[in-house]
Amino acid sequence: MYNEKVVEHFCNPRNVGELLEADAIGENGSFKCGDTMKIYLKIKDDRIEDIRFQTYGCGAAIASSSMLTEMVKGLTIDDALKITNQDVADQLGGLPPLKLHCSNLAADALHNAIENFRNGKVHGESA
Amino acid sequence: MYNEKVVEHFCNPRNVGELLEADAIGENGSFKCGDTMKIYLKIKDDRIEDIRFQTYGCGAAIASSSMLTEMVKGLTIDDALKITNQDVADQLGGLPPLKLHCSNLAADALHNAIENFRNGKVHGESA
Amino acid sequence: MSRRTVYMDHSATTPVREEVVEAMLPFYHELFGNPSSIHAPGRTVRRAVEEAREKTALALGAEPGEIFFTAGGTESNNITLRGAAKKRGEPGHIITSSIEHHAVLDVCSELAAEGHRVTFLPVDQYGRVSIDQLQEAITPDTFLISIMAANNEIGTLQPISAIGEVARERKILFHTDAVQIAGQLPIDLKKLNVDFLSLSAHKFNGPKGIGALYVRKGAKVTPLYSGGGQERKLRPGTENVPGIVGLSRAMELAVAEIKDKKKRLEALRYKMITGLMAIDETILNGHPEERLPNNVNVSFKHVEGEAVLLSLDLEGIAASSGSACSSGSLDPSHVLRAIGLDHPTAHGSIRFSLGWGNTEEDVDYLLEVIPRVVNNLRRISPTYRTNGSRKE
Amino acid sequence: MSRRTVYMDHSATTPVREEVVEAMLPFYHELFGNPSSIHAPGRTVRRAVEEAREKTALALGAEPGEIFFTAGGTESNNITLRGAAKKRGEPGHIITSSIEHHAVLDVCSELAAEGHRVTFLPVDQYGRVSIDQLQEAITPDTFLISIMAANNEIGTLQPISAIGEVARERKILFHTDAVQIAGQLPIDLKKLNVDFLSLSAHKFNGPKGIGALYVRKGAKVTPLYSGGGQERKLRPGTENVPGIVGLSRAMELAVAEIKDKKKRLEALRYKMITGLMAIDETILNGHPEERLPNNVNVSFKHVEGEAVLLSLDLEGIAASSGSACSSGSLDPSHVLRAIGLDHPTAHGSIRFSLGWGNTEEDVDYLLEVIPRVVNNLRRISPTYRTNGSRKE
Ligand SMILES: Cc1ncc(COP(=O)(O)O)c(C=O)c1O
Ligand SMILES: Cc1ncc(COP(=O)(O)O)c(C=O)c1O
Repeated sequence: MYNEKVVEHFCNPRNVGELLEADAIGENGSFKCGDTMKIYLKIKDDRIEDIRFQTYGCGAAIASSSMLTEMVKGLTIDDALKITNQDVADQLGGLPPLKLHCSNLAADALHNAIENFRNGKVHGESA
Repeated sequence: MYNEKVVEHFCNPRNVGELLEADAIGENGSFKCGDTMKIYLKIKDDRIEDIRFQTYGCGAAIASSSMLTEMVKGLTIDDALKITNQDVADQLGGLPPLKLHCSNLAADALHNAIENFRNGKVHGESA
Repeated sequence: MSRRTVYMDHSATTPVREEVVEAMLPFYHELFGNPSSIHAPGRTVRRAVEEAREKTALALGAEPGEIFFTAGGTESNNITLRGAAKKRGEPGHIITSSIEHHAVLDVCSELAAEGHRVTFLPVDQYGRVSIDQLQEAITPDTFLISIMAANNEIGTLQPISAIGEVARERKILFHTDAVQIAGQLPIDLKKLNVDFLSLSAHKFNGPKGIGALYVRKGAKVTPLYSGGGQERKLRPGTENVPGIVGLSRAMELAVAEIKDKKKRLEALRYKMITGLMAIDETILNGHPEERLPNNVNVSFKHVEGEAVLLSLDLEGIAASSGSACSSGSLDPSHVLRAIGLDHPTAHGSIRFSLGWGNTEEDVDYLLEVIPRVVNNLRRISPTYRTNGSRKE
Repeated sequence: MSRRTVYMDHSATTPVREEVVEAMLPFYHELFGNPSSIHAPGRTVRRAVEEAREKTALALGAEPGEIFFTAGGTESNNITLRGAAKKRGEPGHIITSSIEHHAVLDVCSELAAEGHRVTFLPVDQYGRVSIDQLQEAITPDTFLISIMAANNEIGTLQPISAIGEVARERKILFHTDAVQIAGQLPIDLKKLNVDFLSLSAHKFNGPKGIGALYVRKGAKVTPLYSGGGQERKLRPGTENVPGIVGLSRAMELAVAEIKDKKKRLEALRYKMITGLMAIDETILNGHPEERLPNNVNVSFKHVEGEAVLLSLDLEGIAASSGSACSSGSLDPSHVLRAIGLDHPTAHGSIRFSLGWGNTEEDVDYLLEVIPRVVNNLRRISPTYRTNGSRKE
């Protein structure tokens, strides 16, 4: 069902956990499949210095969370904002059509975190 | 489908053909399956001295024609009239339910022949 | 015991080829998973099912997405006809022929009883429908034409290509029951305007209980069953995986060998027809040329078909009088009546259907046996001599 | 590669036993005739089909005339429900449960859309319907009750015997989907007041694509398909002979071993449940006692079922989250919602279903692997620690 790259990220997810002194925290949840994701950012000079995630979700959700964190680490937040869900899925070498929406969690949670940061908050409304 | 006795009579039908100087000829046909049968009788002192048949029909029709001729040869016509289609089927050791009506030709054709004889005719109306 | 066993009833069903059984066997034990399961044992099997779909599509000139697996020809026909009527919702008009298999004919009769109008097109003496009569039968509410590609009793081929053109022009869905033709003659759905096509694996050396329905992209029927979402909801239920694999393998083999087989069977057929017609008062039923390569259907006058079958059976020869399904019935077949045979001639009809494994020796044996069989029965028959034919 | 391959998804499908394949094989080649043909090759096969019917009947405490072969559980369910509604003709009332398989549930929803009224009985936290609620639901126009014998996801057994008594008393037809129970627990139709019972061979080590429908003598439905007269017109189409033979052989074997298998699986089940419940924040779904001997269904909180399945799959363990059919879907299963699970708990549910071939070593292996799998996923989960659970 999943390709090798997805499975590899699922088995060995990068950047898992919390950042205790995060500059921003983003969240996203899918009501449809119940998945939820949290992104923790350490930002210095508008650049993502460190990133961690926590995901409750299926294989696709976990692998795309992991992939996203790899993709944006070190980027400026402007560049990070340009990364779309599709980019993450592409970088994973594709996902089953039915699972595409699960991968949408990740970039959206990141965008939410950056938004919070720009609004001068650590947490968004929902937290 | 058919038991051995039926098959044996089908393969080696007894008393096949015509009697050129028949005292009575009986006929019967089934409109449903298209079968037709002809019985030729030689009667002496109210006793069936000789009998022949011709049948256009399925295996059951042919076998029961053959069996009937065996059963009635030598009987008085009174006794012959007592023979029913069921008797013929029983004597054959049974017939498939769907084929029972095909065996009904035989006794009916015999009864027709005897009726013609009693009415003083060789052939019935239809001939 | 008969000296030889000769199976000449391939239109009723066929033996499954060794290669086909071999292709199926792994899916009983090692690869037994449910294709809907997401774990490895399931995914392997899903791949096999989709490969089978691709193979089947390829053999027919279709797209994989246009192939749906069913439990057989009867189901494919029912899904199409009843499904199209269900989809339409309101009463409409259906055109079919008077010589369809019961799995089309009886559905049409039921749909008529439910309020649809059905035209049962007549056929000529050879069993062909007329394009003119088809054209004339069309009304503004005609939503479906169902005409079989080849008849199962007399083997007559219908002008499917021409019917398809009419259907396309008039924007009417066209279904063809291709159960008898599939694997016998090439089918190229890219070239034919057919919206639905039914086939059944056991007619071309595949297993029983599995069939396929081709549904042209864009053509739609309402499914008859509900359940899991298998076969894109058109036919839910856990897939008959060995059957699906078997069907596709049988199809692949049949199509690869179709030309050779056609040539071989047509030669046997020619020999058989020539031999059988040498028996007096014998007529050939069906079209002289436009017929299935494997079909021989003759009527021996003055004898009844079942009695001939029984005699042949005792000699080790398996044939059929009319369709296998109607053998349990007593009425002469609707097909033989539709081509104008009188009752006794229809009753004396025998179908020999050749197939994989039949040899010239089989035909020789049949031609040796059959005159004796027919003669013995005619000797008993009350109509033979009274018809002015030769006396004993 | 994983160290071991452990199949624990027998409720999705099962491997076909060697004895069953052996029983089927002759019917592909040597005995390939069409049972409707009157010649010897056909008659031999007809006998085999009728013997299979007798065997199947015997295993269920039924009469051979009450057994009809179908293409599977989905078809048996559809024939009964749609066929009973078709027979009735006018709108009426149907009672079913809210945890039926889609092949009952979705048919009921469609019948509701067509004008019938349907009561979907609720179930308690264990998944059992209540006889009182059943009694209350009955109205004068209730013509059919359809309640499954055992649930395919959580394994809960329904009080079929008591439901049958209510149905008989109120003169209502009673259908039970016995797809999961057949071959697992004894069924004696002489003692149960069941009018229709569905089963599917591939759930008890028989082949896919073949099922049976028991129809009590006197109970009637209108057939959905037309065609040849096979299966006394209830399910026309050339019989899937190898399938029929396989089903009856699998049934015969299962019934002969049913007691031993039950004991063995219940012991494994006990060990598994004990082991799994040792993982914190794990709950058992379904009834603690009134459940299939082979069913274990648990929810691991804070993790999502598909991720667990995927991890297990990588360790060589095949299980399922909810029914195999709904694995393609994203919504949590209707069964788990009906027993009152919240979304996350439903999403974290895993079904392990034991079967023929599973050993104690399989269970040991699972119990060794699963804590690590669950822990790894919980480590990633945002809800695990915020729920007051142990920190990393
Ligand atoms: C022309 C035709 N259509 C449909 C069928 C039905 O196919 P099946 O018996 O496999 O359902 C048959 C064979 O019996 C057939 O010859
Ligand atoms: C309870 C139940 N009913 C019906 C079915 C459908 O059976 P099949 O897939 O063989 O048609 C299944 C299995 O999928 C089931 O578990």
